[in-house]
Amino acid sequence: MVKVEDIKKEAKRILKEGKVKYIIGYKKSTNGLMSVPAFIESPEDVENLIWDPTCVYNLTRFLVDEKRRKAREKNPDERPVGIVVKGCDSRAIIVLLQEKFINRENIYVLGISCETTGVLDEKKLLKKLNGKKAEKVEYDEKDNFIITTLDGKSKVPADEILAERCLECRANFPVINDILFGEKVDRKLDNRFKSLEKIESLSKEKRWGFWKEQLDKCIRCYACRSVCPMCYCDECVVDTINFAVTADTTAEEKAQRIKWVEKSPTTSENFVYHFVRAIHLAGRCIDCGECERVCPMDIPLRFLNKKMEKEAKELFDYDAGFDPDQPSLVSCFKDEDPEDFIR
Amino acid sequence: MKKRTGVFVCHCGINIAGTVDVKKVTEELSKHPGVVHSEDYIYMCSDPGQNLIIDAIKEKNLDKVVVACCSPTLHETTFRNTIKSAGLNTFQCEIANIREQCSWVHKDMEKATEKAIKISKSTVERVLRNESLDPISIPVTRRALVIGGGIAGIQSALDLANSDFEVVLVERSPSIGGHMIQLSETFPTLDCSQCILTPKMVEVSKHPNIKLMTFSEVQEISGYIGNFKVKILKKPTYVDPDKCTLCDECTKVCPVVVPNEFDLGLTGRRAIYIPFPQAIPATYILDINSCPGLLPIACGKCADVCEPNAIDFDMKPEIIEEEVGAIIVASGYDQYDKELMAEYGYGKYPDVLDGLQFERLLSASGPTMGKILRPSDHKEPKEVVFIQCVGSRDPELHCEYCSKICCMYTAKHAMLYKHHVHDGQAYVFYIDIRSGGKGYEEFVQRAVEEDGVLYLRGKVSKVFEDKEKLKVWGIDTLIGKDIEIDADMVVLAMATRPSNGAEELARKLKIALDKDGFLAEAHPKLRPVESVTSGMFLAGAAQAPKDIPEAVAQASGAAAKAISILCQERLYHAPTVANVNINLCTGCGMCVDVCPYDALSLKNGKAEVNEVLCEGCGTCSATCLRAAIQVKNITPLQVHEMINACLGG
Amino acid sequence: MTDEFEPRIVAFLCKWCSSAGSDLAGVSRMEYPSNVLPITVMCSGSVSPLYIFSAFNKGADGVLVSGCHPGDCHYLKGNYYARRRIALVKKLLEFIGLEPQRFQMSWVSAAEGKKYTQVIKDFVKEIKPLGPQTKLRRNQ
Amino acid sequence: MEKILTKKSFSKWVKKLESYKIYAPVKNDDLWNYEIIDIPESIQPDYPNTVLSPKKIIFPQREIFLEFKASNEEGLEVKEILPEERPAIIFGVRPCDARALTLTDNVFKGDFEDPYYWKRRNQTILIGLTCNIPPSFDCFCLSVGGSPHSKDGLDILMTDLEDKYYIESLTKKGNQLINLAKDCFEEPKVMDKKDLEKIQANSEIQIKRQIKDIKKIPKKLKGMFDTPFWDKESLSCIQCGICTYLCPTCHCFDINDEVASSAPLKGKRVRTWDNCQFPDFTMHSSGHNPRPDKASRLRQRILHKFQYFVELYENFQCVGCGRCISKCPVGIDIIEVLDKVRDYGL
Repeated sequence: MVKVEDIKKEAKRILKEGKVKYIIGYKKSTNGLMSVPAFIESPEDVENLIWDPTCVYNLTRFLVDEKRRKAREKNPDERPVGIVVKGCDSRAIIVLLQEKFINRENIYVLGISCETTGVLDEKKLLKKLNGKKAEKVEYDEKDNFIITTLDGKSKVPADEILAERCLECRANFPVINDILFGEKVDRKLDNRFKSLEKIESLSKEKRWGFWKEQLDKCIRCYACRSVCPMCYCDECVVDTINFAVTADTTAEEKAQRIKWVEKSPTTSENFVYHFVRAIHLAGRCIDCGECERVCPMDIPLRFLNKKMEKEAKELFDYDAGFDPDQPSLVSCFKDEDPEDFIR
Repeated sequence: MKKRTGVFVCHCGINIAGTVDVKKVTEELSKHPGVVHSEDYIYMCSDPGQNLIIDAIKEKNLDKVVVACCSPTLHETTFRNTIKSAGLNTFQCEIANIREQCSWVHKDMEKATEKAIKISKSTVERVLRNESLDPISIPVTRRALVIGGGIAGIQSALDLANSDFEVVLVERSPSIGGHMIQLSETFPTLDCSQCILTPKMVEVSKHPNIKLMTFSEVQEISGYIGNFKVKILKKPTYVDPDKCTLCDECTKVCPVVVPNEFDLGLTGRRAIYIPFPQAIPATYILDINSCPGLLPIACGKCADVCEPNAIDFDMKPEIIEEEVGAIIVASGYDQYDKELMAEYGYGKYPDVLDGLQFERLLSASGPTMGKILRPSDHKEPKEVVFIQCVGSRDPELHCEYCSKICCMYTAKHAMLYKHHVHDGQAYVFYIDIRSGGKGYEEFVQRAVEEDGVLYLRGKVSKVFEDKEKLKVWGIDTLIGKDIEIDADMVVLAMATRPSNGAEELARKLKIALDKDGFLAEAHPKLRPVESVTSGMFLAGAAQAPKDIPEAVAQASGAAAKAISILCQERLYHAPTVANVNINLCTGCGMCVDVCPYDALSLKNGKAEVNEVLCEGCGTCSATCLRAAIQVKNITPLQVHEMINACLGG
Repeated sequence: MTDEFEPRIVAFLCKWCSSAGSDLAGVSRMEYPSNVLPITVMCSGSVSPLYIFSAFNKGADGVLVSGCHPGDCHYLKGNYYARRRIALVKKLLEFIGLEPQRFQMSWVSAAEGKKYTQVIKDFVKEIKPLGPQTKLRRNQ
Repeated sequence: MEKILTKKSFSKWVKKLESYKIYAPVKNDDLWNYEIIDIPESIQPDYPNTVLSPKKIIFPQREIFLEFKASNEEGLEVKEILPEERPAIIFGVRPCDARALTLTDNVFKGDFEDPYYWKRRNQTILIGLTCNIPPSFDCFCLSVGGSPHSKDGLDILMTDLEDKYYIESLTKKGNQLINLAKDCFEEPKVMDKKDLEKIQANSEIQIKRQIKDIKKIPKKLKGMFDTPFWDKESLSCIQCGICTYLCPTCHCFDINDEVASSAPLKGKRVRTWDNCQFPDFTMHSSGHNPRPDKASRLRQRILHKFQYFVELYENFQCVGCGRCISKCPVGIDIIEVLDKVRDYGL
C-alpha cells in the first residue's frame, strides 16, 4: 500500500534540497470529501499532501499552465517541477514528451501505483450512500475503500465505486517516474473496451438517438477541453473566430480565421465540436477520464475518446502514452494499414 | 480593398454550351458577392477570347479572374499568362472545370447548369482568397553527381564535363566500365565492346572536370534541386593508386585464389589484383575479404615485394562530402539470380552458362582467349542451346516484364558461336523475337540465314546432365512437337533486374521504385529521364532494361536535363508552399513526421518550412491539430468557403 | 424534372489521380449523376477531418474523399496518411450513428475514368434511399 | 394571498394551467434540469439543485435576434425575430434562483431595455418552493442576503408541509393562477401557518455554509486588485466555463453572425452566453488582451460579483446556490476564496 508519509518524505527532501521549484500534488479541500490540487512550494507545506481515493485529478494539466507561465517570465526559474502522477496521468506525460510540449528535465515525477484499485467516482459514491455526505474515503490493504460518514466507518469493495476509467485501466502503474510509490501490481482486465460494447451493439439509429440526447445537453462550457492535458493548444480550432493571437497578428491573418463551429449549443455545432475533440485526441488520449468526470451535464465523453482508442489499437496496433519516441498515430502509417473500407 | 472578380464562361463551341446553359451561369455568377463582371464567349482560349479577359481586367479594374472552361490541366497556364499580360499576378486566376467534370458527363441541362454554377461559385470563393505570389528563387550549385560508372554513367559524366560543368562520378566497384566492359562484341555491328568503351573510360580518367571516385558509395543525400549535399563513402583499396606501377609483382606472391568477378567465376584471381587490364583507375587493389590478414604478421607478402611501397595496410574508409546541383542515377542492372533458376541446372552444371559468362568466353581477352570451350572439360561444344526469356515474361514464377536486350544478344551469341565453331550447331529457344531497332531485325535474319542458327519457338522445360551431355527438353510450339537435344553447352539469357543495392540507393535518394524494383521515372512518356524528385535524373538500365544505344541516349538526355538546371544561376520553384503560423504552432513535430520531402523541421520549438523542398501537398496541414500550417492558395479557409459555396444556395 | 431526392455529395479529389481520373471520364464522355460537387485538393493527405465535418455540418448528404492508389501518390505517401486519418473519421461518424454510406473513400487513378463514374454512380445509388442528411446539418 | 393546496389537488390545479408553457425540474439519468412538461401530473417538487437555473429559460443560451440575406442585386434584407408570445410558468423555482433573476433584471434594464430578456421575463410566472432541506451541500444563501424561503422575484412560494403545500401568492400574476382553479385551494388554518413558520425557521438552520463578515468584503476587494493573491488562488483553475454558465446571476453574452451560406450571403444574428473565464473573452481585435491570464479572470469573477455589482446595484451578484462550488472540476470554493479575501493581509 502506498504510504502518504513516504510521498511527504520525498517531497520534503526535494524541496529542501532545492531540486524542484514546487510540487503539484493533492491536498484536502476545505469543503468536503474530495481532494483538490495542491501547489506546494515550501517543505513546511508538504504536510498538506494527501493520497487517497479522492485524488482524481490528472495534475499534468497544470504542466500546461506552468509552461505558459514560464514563457511569460523574464527570468524563469529553470528548476523542474515536481508532479504527483498515477498510471493514467503518467501516460499524459509520455504524450506531452512525444509532442515535445515538455522536456523530461523540466519535471520530477513522483509516480504512484494505483495497485489493485484506483480512484473513486464521486457520483457513484453519492449513490452508494443514498445522498449522504462522506467525510473521508481511504484505501485499505486490500481491494476495499474505507468510507467515513457521520454514522461511522464502513468498508466498500472498491470496484463498486471506482471510476469507470479505473475499471478499464490499461496500466495502473506510472510508465515514467523519478521515484515510485507502491507496488507494480497487474490488474486483471478482460477487455479494456468493454463499456463501449453497450453502445456499439446498438443499432445505428439507436446510437444516433443516444448521442443526440447526450450531446444536446452540452452547454459548451468547454470544461472537457479545459481539463484535458492534451488540449494544450494556445487556441482551439473551435474558437478561431474570436481569437487574435497576438498583437502582431495582421488583419490579413485575422481574416483567414475560419469559423468551423458556431458558439451556439445546437445539435450540429455540438457534434462538430465533439468530433473535432475526439479526432484530435485520437492516438493521444490516454484515458484519464477527466473530461467525463468534469462534465456538468454528465455527457459520457469518455466513450468518444475510448472509441478512437479502440480503433487505433485494432486497426493500427497503436497505443498512446507508452513510448515518447514513437510518432503520433496520424503522423505515421504502415503499408498494411487496413483499406477494406476504400473503394 | 473590395475584391473585384471577373468571371469568364467558355462555351467551348458546343462542348460546354451543349449541356450547360452558359448564359445562365454567367448571369448567376454576376450576382455573386465579389463578382463585378461576368461574360461568356464561344472559345475563351482563342486570341479574341483572351483579349476579352484582358480588356475586362483593364476596363473594370478586375483583380481576380475565374475562367469557367475545361480542366485546369489544359488551359490554366494559358489563362494565367493572359492575366499576367494584363498586369495581374498569375495566381489571381483560377479555373472552374465545367467541361470534363460537368458538361461532358451529364445530359440533363438543368442539373448540369446548376452544377456548373456551383463549381464556378466555389472557384470564385477560392480565387477571392488567393494570394499574389512570385516563384521562389534558389541559387544553384553548378556541379553534378553521377552515380554509376557503366556506359550510361560514363556518357552522362562526359556530356556534363564537356559542357564545362564539374562532375563527381561515383562507382562502387574498383573500376568504371560496368557490364559493357565485360562484353565481347556488340550487336548489330559486331564491333568490339572494349575497343569502343575504353577510350571513353580513359577520357573520364583524364578529364579535368571529372572527379572520379571508384570503390565508393553514396551514403547520404540531403538538400534539394540545385543544392544537394552528398556524403560519399570511399572504401579503402589498401593500394595507393598514385604509387602503383602495375608491375604485377604482388599477385605473384599472393597465396590466395578466389573466383574472378570480372570473368563471372570462369577464372580465378588473387587477393591483390587488378580487376581487368584496362581498369580505370589503373591500379591494383587489395580485396580485404579474401586477404588472409592486413597485419604483416598474417601474410604481408605483397607489401614485401612492392617496390614503390604502394600497399598501405592502414588505409581507412573516408567520408567525402560534395555539394552538387543535380544528380544522375545510372546504377545499372544485374542478372537474375541463379538460385532462382534451378530447372535449367544453372549453378549446378558447369556447362550451363549465363549470357555474361558466354560473353567472357567469346571475348578475346577472356578466360579462353576467345576460344569457345566447355568449362567442364575444355572441349569445343558442337551443339549449343541458347534459351531466351529465362526469368523474363513469367509473371507466375519470375519477372513479369520483358528484359528487352536478350533477343538481340542471343542472336549475337549464336552468330558469334558459329563464327568460332563452324561445324557447330546453335539452337535458340524463344517465345517471340523482339528486334525493334535500327538494323536489329536484319541482324537476327542474318543469324538465321547466314549462320544457320536454328530458332525453335517454345519453352524449355528441363535441362539435365546425361552422359557428358546436357539433355535439353523443350517444345516447338510451331510444329507442336516435343524436342530433345543433346547439347554440349546451354546458354541462358537471364532476365535483367535492377542492380543489387538499387533499392537502398533509391531510399537514400528518396526516389521511387516501380513495381519491378527499377527506378521510377516521373512520367512514363513525357518525363522518362526525370525521377519523381526534382533535380534527380535516371540513365541506363537502372530505369528499365536497355541496350547500349538506348542507355547512351538516355544518359545524354539525363545530362541535358541536368545541364538545364546547372546552366542557370537560380532556379524557380512554385510558391504554393506550406506556411507556418508560429503563434499557433506548439512544436509537436507531427508535420515534420509526415512531410514526404523533409521540407519541415523544428527550429526553436516551432515548425519551419524549407520552401524549396516543399511541394505543397498539404499533408502537414491536415495533420496539424492546431491549424498552424497551411498551403498557400489552397488554405483551409479556401476549402471551407468552397464547401460553403458548393452546398449553399 | 422529378421530385426525387437528389443528394448533394461533396467530393474531395486529389489533383493528380482522382481529379485527373474524373477528367478522363469527361474526355471519354462517360455519363454519371450530377450530384457530386468536386473540390480538387492537392493530395488526399491534405483532407483535414475538419473539411469532412464541415461539409456534413453545412448540409452535405454525402462526402467522398478520393486519392491515388497506394504507392501511386504524387507526393509519395500522402494517401497513406489519408487512409489512416479517414479510417478514424469513418469509425467516429459511424459510432455516433451516421449512415456509413454517407462517408466514403476511394482510390481512383488518373487512368480510371470508368472507376470514377462507377464510384459516383454507386455512391448516389446508395445514399438516395437514405434521404437528406439532417443529423449533422446546421439548422438553417 | 395565502392558501393551502393538498398534494392531491396539485395536479388538478396544474391541469387548469394548460394554456401556459410549463417548465418544471425533470430528472434525466442523474441530472435535474428544467424542461417543458407535457403531462402536468409529473411535476415533482422534491429535487436537489438543477444543474442550470431558470436563467436558461429567461435568458436562453442561444437567442436569435434576426435573419439576414444579401445579394448583389437585392442588397441586404433583415428580418427581426422575437421570442414566441406564450406565457410560461416555471414550477419548483428555488428561492435563490428567483432572487438571481431580480439581480439580473438590473442589468437588462436601464438605458436600454433588452426586448428579448424582458419579453420572456414578463411572460413567465415563477412558482417557488421553500428549501425545507438544502438542495445542495454547498448552499450559502443566508450569507448573501437570501434565505431558503426568500420571496424575492417569485410570484408564488410553495412550502411543502408533508401532505400539502402552503401557498403564498406574492403578485397579481400569482393570484391569477390561483383564481384559475379556486376550488383546488383551501384557506390556511392557524396550525398550517405555525407549521410553515417552523419549517422556514428550520430550513435556515440547515444551511451549514456561510461567509462570515461578508459586508467587509466589497471594501476589502477594492484594495486587492493588484495583489499576488489572485495568482495563488487561481493556480488550480482550469478556465472552463462551468462556474459562470451554471451561475444563476451571470449574464454575459456574445453576439455572432452565423452565416449559413456565403453565396448568396444569408444567416442569423445570434446571441449566446459568453464567459469571463474563457481566455478569448476580453480579446481585443488588436490582439491585446487586458485579462491575459487566469489570475485576472478569476479576479474579475470575484470582483464583479462582490465589488462592482455591489457598487452599481447595492447587492451581491451571488445568491448562494452553491452550483459553482459543487461543479467546479478542481474544487475551487468561492466561500474559501472570500474567507481568504476577508483575512488577506491580516
